[in-house]
Amino acid sequence: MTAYILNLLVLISVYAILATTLNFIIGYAGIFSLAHAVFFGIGGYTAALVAMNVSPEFFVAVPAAMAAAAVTSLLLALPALRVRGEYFVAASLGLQVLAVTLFSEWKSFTGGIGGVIGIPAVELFGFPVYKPWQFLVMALICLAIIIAITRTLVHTSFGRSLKAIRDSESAALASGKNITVIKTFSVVLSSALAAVAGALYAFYMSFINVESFMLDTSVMVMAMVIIGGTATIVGPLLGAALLMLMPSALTYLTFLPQTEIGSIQQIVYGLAMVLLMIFRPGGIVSSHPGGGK
Amino acid sequence: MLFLQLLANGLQVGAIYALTAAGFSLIFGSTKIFHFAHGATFAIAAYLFHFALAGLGLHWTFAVAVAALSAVVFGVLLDRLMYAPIQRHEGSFFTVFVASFGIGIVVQNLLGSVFGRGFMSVSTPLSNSIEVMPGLYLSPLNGLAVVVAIVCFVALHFFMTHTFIGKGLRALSENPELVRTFGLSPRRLSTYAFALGSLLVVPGAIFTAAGTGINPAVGHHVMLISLAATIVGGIGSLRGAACAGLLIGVAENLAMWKLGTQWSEAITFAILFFFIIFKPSGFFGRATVS
Amino acid sequence: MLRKTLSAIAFAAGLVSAASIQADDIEIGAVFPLSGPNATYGDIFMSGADLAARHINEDEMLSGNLNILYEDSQALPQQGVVAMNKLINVEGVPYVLSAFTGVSKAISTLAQRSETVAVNGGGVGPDLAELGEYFWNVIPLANNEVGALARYAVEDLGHKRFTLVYVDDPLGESILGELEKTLPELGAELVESHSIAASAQQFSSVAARVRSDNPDVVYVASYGSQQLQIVKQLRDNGVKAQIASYSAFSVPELQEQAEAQGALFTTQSIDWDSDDPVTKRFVDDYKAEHDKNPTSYIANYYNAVRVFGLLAQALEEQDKELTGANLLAQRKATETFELVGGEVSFQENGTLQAPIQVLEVDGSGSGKVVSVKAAE
Amino acid sequence: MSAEPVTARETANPAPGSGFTGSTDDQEVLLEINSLSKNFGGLQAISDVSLNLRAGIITTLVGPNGAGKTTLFNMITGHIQPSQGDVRWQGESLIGKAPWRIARKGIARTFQDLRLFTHMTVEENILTMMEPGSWLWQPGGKSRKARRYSKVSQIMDRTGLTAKRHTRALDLAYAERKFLSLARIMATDSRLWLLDEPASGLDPNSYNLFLQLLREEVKEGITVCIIEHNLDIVVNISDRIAFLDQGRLLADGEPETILNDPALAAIYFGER
Repeated sequence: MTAYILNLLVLISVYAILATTLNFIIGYAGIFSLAHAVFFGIGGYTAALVAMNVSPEFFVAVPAAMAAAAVTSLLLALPALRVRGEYFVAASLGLQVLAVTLFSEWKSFTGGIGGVIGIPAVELFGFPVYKPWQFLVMALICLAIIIAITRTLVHTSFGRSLKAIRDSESAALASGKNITVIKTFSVVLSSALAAVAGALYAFYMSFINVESFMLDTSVMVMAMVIIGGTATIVGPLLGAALLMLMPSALTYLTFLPQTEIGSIQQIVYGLAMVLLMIFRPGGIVSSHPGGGK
Repeated sequence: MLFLQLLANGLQVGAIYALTAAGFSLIFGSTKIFHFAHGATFAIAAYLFHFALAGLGLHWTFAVAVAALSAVVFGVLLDRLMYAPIQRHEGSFFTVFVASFGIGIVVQNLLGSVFGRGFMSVSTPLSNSIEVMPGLYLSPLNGLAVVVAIVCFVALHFFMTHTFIGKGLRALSENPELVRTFGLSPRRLSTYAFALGSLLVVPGAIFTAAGTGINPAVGHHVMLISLAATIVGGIGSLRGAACAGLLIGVAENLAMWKLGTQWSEAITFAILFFFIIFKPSGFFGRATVS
Repeated sequence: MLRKTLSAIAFAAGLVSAASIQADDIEIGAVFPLSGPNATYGDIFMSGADLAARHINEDEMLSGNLNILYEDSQALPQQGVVAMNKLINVEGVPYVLSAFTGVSKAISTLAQRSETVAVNGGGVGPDLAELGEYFWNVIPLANNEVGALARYAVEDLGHKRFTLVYVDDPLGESILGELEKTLPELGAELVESHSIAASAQQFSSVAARVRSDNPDVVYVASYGSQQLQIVKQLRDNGVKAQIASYSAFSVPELQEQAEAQGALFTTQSIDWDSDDPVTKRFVDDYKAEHDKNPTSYIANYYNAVRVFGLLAQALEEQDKELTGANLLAQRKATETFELVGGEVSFQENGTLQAPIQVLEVDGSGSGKVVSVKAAE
Repeated sequence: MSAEPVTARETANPAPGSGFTGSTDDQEVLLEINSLSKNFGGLQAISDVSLNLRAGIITTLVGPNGAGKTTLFNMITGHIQPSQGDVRWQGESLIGKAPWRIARKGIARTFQDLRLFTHMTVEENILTMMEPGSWLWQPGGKSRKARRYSKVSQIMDRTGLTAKRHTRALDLAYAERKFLSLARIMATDSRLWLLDEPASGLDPNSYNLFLQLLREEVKEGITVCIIEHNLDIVVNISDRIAFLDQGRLLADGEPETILNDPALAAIYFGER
C-alpha cells in the first residue's frame, strides 16, 4: 500500500510541477495555452533519449530536456504571441494537435504509439534513484525549486509587468513595456520548467508514449490550474492533488460498475469544471472570492 | 482519376464541416461565447438520430426531427443554464471556455455509457457508391450532403438578411450596445443564436451517422475543425467559416494523395497556423483592432 | 463543497478496500480495456477469464478461492502502467492478464522489475515474444497468423497483389513488416500500404487509393470498432477485392457485419468439437452461459487463467509460495499443459505455439474454417 | 455630463488657462502631426490632420463623438498605424515604432475606459509604471528601490489614494479609478500626457482635485493634451483648442478665437 501511495504522490508532484508552470502563464501573464502537454512531452522524450544514449545523470538529462523545450517554445511563441487572446488559444490548440501527429510519426525520436521503453533509472551524481521514496523526494525538491522560482519572479518588477499585461495589454504597452519580449520569456520559462516534469515522468514510468502528451493532458493540467485557483501558489498544487486522486479514489468504490469507472471519472471531472466556473470562477483557492479572471 | 475521387470526397466532407463551422461561427460571432460544447451538440444529434431510426424504428423524417429538436434544446439549455449564469459575473473568455469544455467531456462520456462506446452507423443503401465514370465512385449520400449544405446556406443567408432576428444577430456581433438601444435584448438574441447555431449541426450529424459512423468522441474532431474553420474564415463571418470548412475538407482529402490519414488533423491545423500568423483576420474577417 | 465531497470519497475508498480483501482468496490481476472504444474486447476477455476461474473454484484446484481483480487500461499504454502499478503494489498479485500490444509492451518493464508474470492472450505483435521472461503469450503471434493467411491466399486462392491498410501503432507496423517479408517469398507482392491513425474514422479516401492500387487482397490490420468502419467504407466505396485480416476479426460485431461477409481471417486453431475434456467442458459451459459459440480470444484468456491454476496447484503441492519467480520456474519445469484446444507447450521465449486456421466470415458468429496451417 | 462640475468652477478656477501666460504660438513644438490620415476599411476616420502640440501648455481636443479624437491619440502612441502622414516627436518620426518604444520616449496616456491593471493593487499599479524596461530586477539596488517607493507614496498622497494602497484597482470607486489612471502616468516621468476624457463623471470635489493636480504638473513642465467634452475644461484650463469634426481638423488656436467662431460653436453645440 505504501508503494501505491508513493506512486500516487510522485505522479501528483509531477503534475503539480506542470500545473504550477502553466499557472505562471495563465494566472500571471494571462496567456491561455492549450499546448502545455507538448513541452511536457518534449521534456520527456529528450530526457529519455539523453538517458539512453548519453547519460542518465539528472544534471545532464534534465538540462537537456529544459533546453529542448525552451528552444522549441521560443520558435513557436514568437509568431504565435503576436496575435490576440482567442487566437493564441486556437494557435496553441493547433500546436497541440500538430505535436501529437509529430510525436506519433517521428518514430526514431518518439517511438510513435509504441513509445520509448526501457528508460534507465535516473542518476544523481552517479547514484541511481529508482526506489519510489527516493524518487518522491527528488520530485518534491524539483517542485519546491520550481515553486520558489515562480513565486520569486511574480513578486519582482517582472512579475508586476506580467500581471499588468494580463490585466490590460494596451495599457502595459502605453507604459513602455515590451510585451512581446516579456510574454515570450514567460512562455519559454514555463515550457522549460514543464520539461522538468516531463523528464521526471519519463524516468519514473521508464516508459513514455504519445498518449501521455495529448490534448487530454493539456486540458487536465489546465483544469488543475482552474479548479485549484489561478494566480495563487496553493491552487495548482491542490488542483493537481484533487484531479490525480479522484480516479484512484473512484476505482475503490466497488459498487460502481467496473466498465463505467472511466466514464464516471470523466463525468465528475467535467461537471466539476462546469460547476466551478458557474459558482466560483476563481477556483477553490481564490485569492478574491467572487472575482477572478 | 484518383484526384477527382479525392476532390469529390473532399467536397462532401467539406460541406459537412462548413455547416458545423457556420453554426459555431454564428454563436461565437454574435455572443462572443467560445462554445466548445458545439461538438457535443453534434454528437447528441447524431446519437439521437441513430437511436430514433435504429432503436425506435421511426421513419427517417421523424428521426431527423428528433435530432433537430435535441440539438436545439441542448444548445438553448446550455445558453440559459450555463453560459448565462457565468456571464452574469464578469465571465471572461476563458471561464466560458473551460465550462464549455467540461460539458463536452460530460456529454461524451454520458453518450458512451448510454449508447455504448463503439462505432455505430446507420445502415442505408444510400451510402453504396456507384461508378459514375471509370474510377470515380459516388454515393447518393455524397450528392445529398452537398445539396443539403447548399440549401441550408441559402436559407441561412435569407434568414440573416431578411428577418428581424437575423438582422438583430448580425447587429449583435457588431455592437451589443446598439442592439440594446434598438430595444432588443442581447440575452434573448443569444438564445436565438444558440438555437440556430445548434440547428446547423444537424445535417452534418445525420450524414456522419449514415456515412462514416459515429462514436462518442465524434464531436471532438468536429469541434476542432469548426474552431479552425471559424478562425481561418475570419471570426464572425459566416461566409468565411463556410468557405474555410470546405477548404479544410478538400485539403484533408487531397492530402491523402500522398500522405496517410494520420496527417489529416495536422493539415487542418497547419492551415490554421498559417492563417493565424500571416492573416489573423481570416478570409473575410474585419480588421481587428486591439 | 467539492473538497469535502472528494475527501469523503477518499475516506470511504479506504474503508471499502480494507474490507474487500479476504484472507483465503488467491488473487490474480487483469489489465483490460473496460472503457473506451475497445471496451468490447474487455468484455470478451473477461468472459473467458471468469469462466476459467469458475471452473478452477468448482474443482477446488487451489487452497483458496481464485479471484480476478480487473483494472481498466482503456487499451492505452499509460493507463495500463497505472493499473499495473496498482495491481503489483497495492494488491500484490503474482500474475497479471494483459491485452493489446501497446499496453503489453508498456507494462512489461514493470513485470520484469517486480517479478510479476504478465500473460497476454489478445495482443499479437511479434515483438511481444521478446519482452523478457516474465512476459508470456498464450496466443500465437501475428507473424504466424500473417504467414498462414498469406500462404492460403497465394497458394490456395492464387492471389498475387496485396494492399495493406494498417493502423499506425506497434501492431500495424509488425504486420506490415511480416507482409513485406512473407509475400515475396511466396511469389506475391505488397503493392501498397496505407497507414491510418488509431483514431481515424473516415476512410473514403483510403478506399479510393486502395481501389486505384487494384489489389487482389486488402489486408486490414486494425482492431476494435475501427476495423468495422474500414470494412464498411471499403465496400461502400467500390473496393471489391478479397478482404483479409488477423484474429481481431473474431469479434461478434464484425462477424455479423453485412459488408464483412466473405472476408478471411486467422485465429489459433481450436477444434471446438473436440472430445478432449477440457475443451468440451469449456465449450459446453460457455454455450450454456452465453448462448453462443466461443471464439479464440475467449479460449485464450480461459487458457491464461487455467495456466495459472495448473502452476499454482503444482506449487501448492510443493508447499511453495505463489510468487512470480516460482510461477516462472514451475512453467519452465512443466512440459505440456492441458488447455482448451488440446495439449500445448510454451516455447523457450514464453510464447505458446499452436496451429493457425484460416476462416471465412459467414455470419455464423464464429466463422467457417477453410484451412488449417501448421505452426512454422 | 458637464453640468455639475461647471458650477464648481468658480471656486476652483479663478483665472482661465493652465496658468501659462504669454503667446502659445511662441512655445517650442514638442509633437508635430503632419497631414495624418487613417482609413478603417472604407471609413475615413482621420483625414489630413496637421497639428502641433506645444511644450508646457494644455491643448484640448474637442469635437463631437466619432470625430476621431481617440483615433488620433492611438496613432500618436503607436497603437494604430496611420494610413498616411507623419508624427514627429522633437523632430524624430514615430511612424512604425512600437507603442512601448514611443512610451519610453516620454509620451504617456490614459484611456477613456481607463484600462487599469484591475487585479493589481493601487501601489502595484503605480509601481509597475516606473519599471518599463525592467528585466527581472530593477538596477540600482536598495537606495533606488527606496526612492521608487517614496515616489509612489508621494503620488498616492497627491491623488488621495494612500488609504487604498493595498486595494485592487477592481474594487475602487469610480473617482478613485480615474485618479489611479492619472497616478499611473504621473509615475512615468513623461513629458507629454495624452488624457482621454480624464474628468468625465467626476464629482465636484474630485474635479477640483483633478484641476489642481493638472495645474501643478503643467507648472512642473508637463505638456498636456486632453480630449474632453466638459465645457469647463475647454473654456477654463485650456491654453489652446483643436477642433476636430468627422476626422478633419477644423480649427486650432487659442480658446477665445475658437469659442468665438459661430460656425464651430454651431457644430459643437449642435452635435452635442
